[in-house]
Amino acid sequence: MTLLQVKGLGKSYNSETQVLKNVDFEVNAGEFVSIIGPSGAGKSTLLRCINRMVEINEGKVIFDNADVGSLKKKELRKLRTNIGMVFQHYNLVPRLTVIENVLHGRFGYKTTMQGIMGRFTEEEKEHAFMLLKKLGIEDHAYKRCDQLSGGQQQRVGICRALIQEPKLVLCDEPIASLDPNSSKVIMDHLKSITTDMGITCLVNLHQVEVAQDYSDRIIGLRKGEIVFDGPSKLLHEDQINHIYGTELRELITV
Amino acid sequence: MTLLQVKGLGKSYNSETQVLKNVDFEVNAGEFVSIIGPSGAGKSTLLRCINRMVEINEGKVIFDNADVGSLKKKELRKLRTNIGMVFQHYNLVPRLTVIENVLHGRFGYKTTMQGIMGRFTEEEKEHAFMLLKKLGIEDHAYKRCDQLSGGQQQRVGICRALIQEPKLVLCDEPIASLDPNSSKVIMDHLKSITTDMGITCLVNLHQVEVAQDYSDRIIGLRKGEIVFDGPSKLLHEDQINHIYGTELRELITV
Amino acid sequence: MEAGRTNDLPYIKRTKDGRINIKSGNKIDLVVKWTLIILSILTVMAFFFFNYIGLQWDRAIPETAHNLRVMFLEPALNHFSWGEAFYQVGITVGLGVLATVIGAVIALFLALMAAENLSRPWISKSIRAVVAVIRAVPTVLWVLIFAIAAGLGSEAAVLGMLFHSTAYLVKAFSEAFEEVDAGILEALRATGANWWHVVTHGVLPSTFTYILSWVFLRFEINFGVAVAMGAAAGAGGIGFELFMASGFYFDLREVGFITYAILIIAVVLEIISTQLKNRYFPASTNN
Amino acid sequence: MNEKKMRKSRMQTVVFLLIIIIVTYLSAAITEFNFLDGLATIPKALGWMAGNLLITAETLERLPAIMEKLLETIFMSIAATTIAAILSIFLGLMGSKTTKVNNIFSIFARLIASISRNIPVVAWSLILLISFGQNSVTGFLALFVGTLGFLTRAFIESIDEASQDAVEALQATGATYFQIVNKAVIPQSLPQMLSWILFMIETNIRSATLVGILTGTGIGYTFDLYYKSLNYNAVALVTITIVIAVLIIDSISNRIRRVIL
Amino acid sequence: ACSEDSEGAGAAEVDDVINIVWYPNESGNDMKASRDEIGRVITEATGKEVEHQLTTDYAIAIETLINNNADLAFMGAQGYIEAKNGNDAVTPLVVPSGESGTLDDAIYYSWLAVNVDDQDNYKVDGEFSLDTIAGKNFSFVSNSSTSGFVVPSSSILAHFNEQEEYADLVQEDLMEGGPLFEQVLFGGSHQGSAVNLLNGNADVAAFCDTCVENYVDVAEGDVNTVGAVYKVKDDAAEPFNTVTGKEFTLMSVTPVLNAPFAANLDVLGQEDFDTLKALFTSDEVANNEKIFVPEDSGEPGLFFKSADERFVEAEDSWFDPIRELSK
Ligand SMILES: Nc1ncnc2c1ncn2[C@@H]1O[C@H](COP(=O)(O)OP(=O)(O)OP(=O)(O)O)[C@@H](O)[C@H]1O
Ligand SMILES: Nc1ncnc2c1ncn2[C@@H]1O[C@H](COP(=O)(O)OP(=O)(O)OP(=O)(O)O)[C@@H](O)[C@H]1O
Ligand SMILES: [Mg+2]
Ligand SMILES: [Mg+2]
Repeated sequence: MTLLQVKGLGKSYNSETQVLKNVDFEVNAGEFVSIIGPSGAGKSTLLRCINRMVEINEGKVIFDNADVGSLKKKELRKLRTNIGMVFQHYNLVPRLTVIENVLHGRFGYKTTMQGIMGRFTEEEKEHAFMLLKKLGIEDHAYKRCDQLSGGQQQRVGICRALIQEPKLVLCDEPIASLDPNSSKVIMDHLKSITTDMGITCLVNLHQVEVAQDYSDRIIGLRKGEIVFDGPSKLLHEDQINHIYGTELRELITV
Repeated sequence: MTLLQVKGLGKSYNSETQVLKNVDFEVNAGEFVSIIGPSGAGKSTLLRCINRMVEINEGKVIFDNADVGSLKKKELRKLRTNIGMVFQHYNLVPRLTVIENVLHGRFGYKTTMQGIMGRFTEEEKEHAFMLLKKLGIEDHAYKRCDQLSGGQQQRVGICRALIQEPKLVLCDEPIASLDPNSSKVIMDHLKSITTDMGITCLVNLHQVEVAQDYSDRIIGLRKGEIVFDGPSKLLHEDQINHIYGTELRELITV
Repeated sequence: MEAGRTNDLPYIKRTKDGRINIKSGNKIDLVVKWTLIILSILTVMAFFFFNYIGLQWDRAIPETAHNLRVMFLEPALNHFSWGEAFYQVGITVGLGVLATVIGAVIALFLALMAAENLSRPWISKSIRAVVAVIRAVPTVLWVLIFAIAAGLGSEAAVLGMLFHSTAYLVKAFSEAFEEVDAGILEALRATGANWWHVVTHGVLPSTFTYILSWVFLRFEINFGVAVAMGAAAGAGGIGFELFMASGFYFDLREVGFITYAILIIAVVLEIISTQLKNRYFPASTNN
Repeated sequence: MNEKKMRKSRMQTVVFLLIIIIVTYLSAAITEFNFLDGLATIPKALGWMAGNLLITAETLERLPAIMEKLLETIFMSIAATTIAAILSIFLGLMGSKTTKVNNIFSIFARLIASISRNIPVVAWSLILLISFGQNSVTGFLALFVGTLGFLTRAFIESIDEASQDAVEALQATGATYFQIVNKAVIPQSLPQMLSWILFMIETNIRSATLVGILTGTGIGYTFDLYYKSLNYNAVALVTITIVIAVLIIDSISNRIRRVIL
Repeated sequence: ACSEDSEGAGAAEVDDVINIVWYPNESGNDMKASRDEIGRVITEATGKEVEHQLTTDYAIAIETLINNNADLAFMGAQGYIEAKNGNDAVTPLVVPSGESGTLDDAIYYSWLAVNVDDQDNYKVDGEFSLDTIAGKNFSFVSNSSTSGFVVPSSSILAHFNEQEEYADLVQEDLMEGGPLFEQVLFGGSHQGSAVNLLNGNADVAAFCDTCVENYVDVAEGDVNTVGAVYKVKDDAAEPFNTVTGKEFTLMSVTPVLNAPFAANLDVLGQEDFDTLKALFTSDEVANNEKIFVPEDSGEPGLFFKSADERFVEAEDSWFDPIRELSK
């Protein structure tokens, strides 16, 4: 079943440079897709077009049969509740507790007043704890987020995305700021989201080897165009070189 | 020839915990020695004891036949001019130019007045440029340091240490903040300092594999005690596990 | 430049006399340098521009020294009692509190509209412009206007102080809001949160300590202003006594006493505000 | 860490808000402040402004005299700020944790800052007026003292903020105290300091109005004279010149700030 | 503090609080007893609470009355005239009389004084001459003060305007150093102006007799005549305590109309106005020793009694002579 369709997507922030050009792909429900490409290729922009954090210039994004580009404000909020997002720098509110940050994922379901007052139902809170437990950070639930290590913070970020009960999770370089151990933990969790919970994952990655290890399918982006799209095992040395230009990567490429 | 002798060195910042315990080792002129060990083992403290950036509590540090612990203020300045230091966060003055930062390394040879007026001789300036060229960043000489990438900044840091014309260079995790490519460049440069210029290098590292690749000798520190001291090639899996506790490192250990 | 040097390298900049330059001469250094030079010149000029009529240095300096000694070493109360003094100080503090609290509440809403990352450009720009003008009008004028039009009393003092207080805080708050990590706002918006959700759960928690610091700083300023304005607006307070003691009775001992009172209050307020900040809103907790 | 603790921190916020509400209420009580009365006077005040603060052609004739006074005030503020800044740098270096020579000097510097800052500029004006009389020097000194305290505190913060890293690195090269201050601390904190100086000049021009009223100097005195002769047209003109001067200086310093920070 | 009087100028309502505004001269603590006593008798007569509004500034006091924010003000003749110009509802209530108990001698005196030791500098051929004050440091009281600015400045102008050099001089020129004087100070109060003279900040000062009465004695000559020398009492209260024993002499003496209590009829209401007029002019008040302090008691006060002093009614036209001066 096709969950997401991107058709002829084009995007430019200013008149000079076209960041995305005629991007076409489809993602099926339950897939784990990695997007790789050099810095500035447009990976982040592509993800942001999908939940319309940036406006779409050309082409269409169809998510769950809705044309994302044409949604009204209310409908857009509704759409976003169905798409979780995980960021490189976690983007948690540092002064609030872990559990508060996780519950922020429920705002899409709240009226303004409920949201301002911070009214959350018991079920929501229990759900939050359940997720924290699943990601192994239930002990820190009442700590302020700025007291956690990067890996722990990223797990909070994942919880916040999951409590939205999304159909799709977008991850923008979720492990770029993490040390090797934490990176593994996070990637394992993301993988299990797809396998255990059946949620589709679209992940931007810098580390080619990690992408190959974890994902079903890899999309290679270069200068705003898709230059590779296929199963991970078909991504070979020369394709990688094509994606990243001709530079050979030295030392520590992982 | 023994350049540095550390005898029964002990250090504690407060009465509770002993950071270094009875540390004993010698370094010969021209050696490239890496110090590895888990976070908090006392690696940074050990380096700082050598040029007495922190006071020594017990034992002795003998550098170039001088007892570091008993030096007067003036002599200490003299000692420090003979020991260059390279930091994890480069520790440059961000608003000054590259060349100015490099020349800071000459302060040890100046009177207060000369230093305040910023009087440097033409030879010193040419030497500075020579070093910048050697490390391949002469093009950036007039840029402000905060406009450089991490790897470039670290090279400025190395130039600053080298212009001191030191006998020993201490490096405290010189590549911990750098990306893989820059790391390689920096490690190559450090290595060449020893091989080409004959300057002794003592480097704190987190990356075991890098330490093994580059150094003649590795010292393993754990909880303030030396638990390994020997040629790199003798450091095996079980010793590494001993140094870092029993945790097995997973994913991306480099 | 390339003064016949054989080993000259293209990346080395030299001064006219052939010495190697180590300053970059970039825009920032240049601006800093010229700002400092111009300020120095203006300062020197200022002393030629001053009017020195009636100034007798030889008399003024020893007299000031003597006066300061009398004030600070022999403070005394002559025209009113300790109880009265407490009451008057209370009034001044009260004026400061009112102007600060009311100002902060109003400023909070205006600042949300003035912050570029939370508002539309034209709203933000117009609020900024209005606020800049209000800030430029001296507080004393506001107070006098209200004293004249609204009558002597605390309303005039507080309202007069309120204008500047609010405008100042709007600027401070909106700058704090703008510094909130764009990622946090983005993350909350991505969950489907609306503007109010983002403000109450993202912006305010992230900036609360800044806001509080600014409010306390402004309170210190307002206390100082209240000393002056309480008297001018007929709201009383320790400032009126200070004015009478120095301008009417010429009683240095009493001026000294009042100065001590103000100083002590100011220091106590500072301590309280630091304590409150540390206690309720530490920058980071360590547990 | 548990839910209790979180509740407690919620409680603390509530207690804090309560304290503020109570303090505000007490303040209103002691000053006999009535917010609604106050609100009701705003239209009246605006009406009064519209009716009285009009610039007439006749008042414009006074412009040259006013400009001269304004210039005096601007000079006074700049001179007071610059000279205070020079002293504040030394006090700041003495007071900062990073660069302090010893604790006694540090406490001394902070004490001076605290005293001169916490005694309001009004008090300084009145105190200085007694012995210096009515001239620019009195106004200058009153502004100077207040500025000294404020800048010292701001400078201490700027110096503390300047990264300790570079200081450590210079220590390791064998540099002396003055070399470190001059080459590592000052270059890092200078833009921040300059920004504070610019801020203070602007603030001082505004407070020079009040100081002028009290000490009989500069534009403040002119303001006071017209106002006391109930010549509100001239008051309006004086105010506008002040506003324009402040806005101009504000925008110049913003521009400078944008470049240097 | 201010009550329901916020309806906008011209349409104020009568309320049950009577606000009295006092000039800085009368805002001192030593006058508190007198102020409170006046408040007390008003409360007694009208049943309304009295609030005293002390000021640091003449203009504020005047504007407060103009803008319907006070019921009564005790203000100088000039202040009254300005208030009347600003709001026609301002009406004189009573004026303290002279010794005779009538309006005829309801005057006090505006002085120009110099320090005794310097008096020869101000004489031409043995006579005091205003010519000598050009270029000196001069101290006025406040530019809204009758006897401390309007009267002395008009006599100074009258004198200098006849000379070619100063023919264009106007009142405003006297407010700042330059045109005529080297420097112009404002004492803020009569006491302040006198102290400016005595402590050397000013060479010549303008102030009035009654305001300094409490602090000085005649040492030589007749009261209120040119050339009379006054000496500050040894036990003079502040602000004179720093200049005790100093002497000044009068180089010019000009009579000034007494300061009225002025009422704002819109705020006070005709009824209370009449009540208060009856109250103030009554013998009871005239004999109240806290209001009219016996001159020989040595107590400070607002008004003094040496013979038949009392409050008497005055019409607006009575102030016309002062109006003429400030034109
Ligand atoms: N908000 C923006 N306004 C203008 N240009 C932008 C904006 N965001 C990104 N760009 C530009 O769009 C291009 C693609 O940016 P994008 O962040 O999508 O790349 P990326 O592949 O995510 O790179 P990285 O790996 O560095 O994150 C870049 O040239 C960038 O400068
Ligand atoms: N200035 C200091 N004051 C007090 N304790 C300190 C100080 N510096 C370090 N310590 C303590 O000394 C111990 C050793 O610290 P050190 O920085 O030497 O470790 P390290 O091996 O360099 O660790 P890392 O790999 O994290 O840099 C730690 O427990 C640390 O908390
Ligand atoms: Mg990106
Ligand atoms: Mg370390």
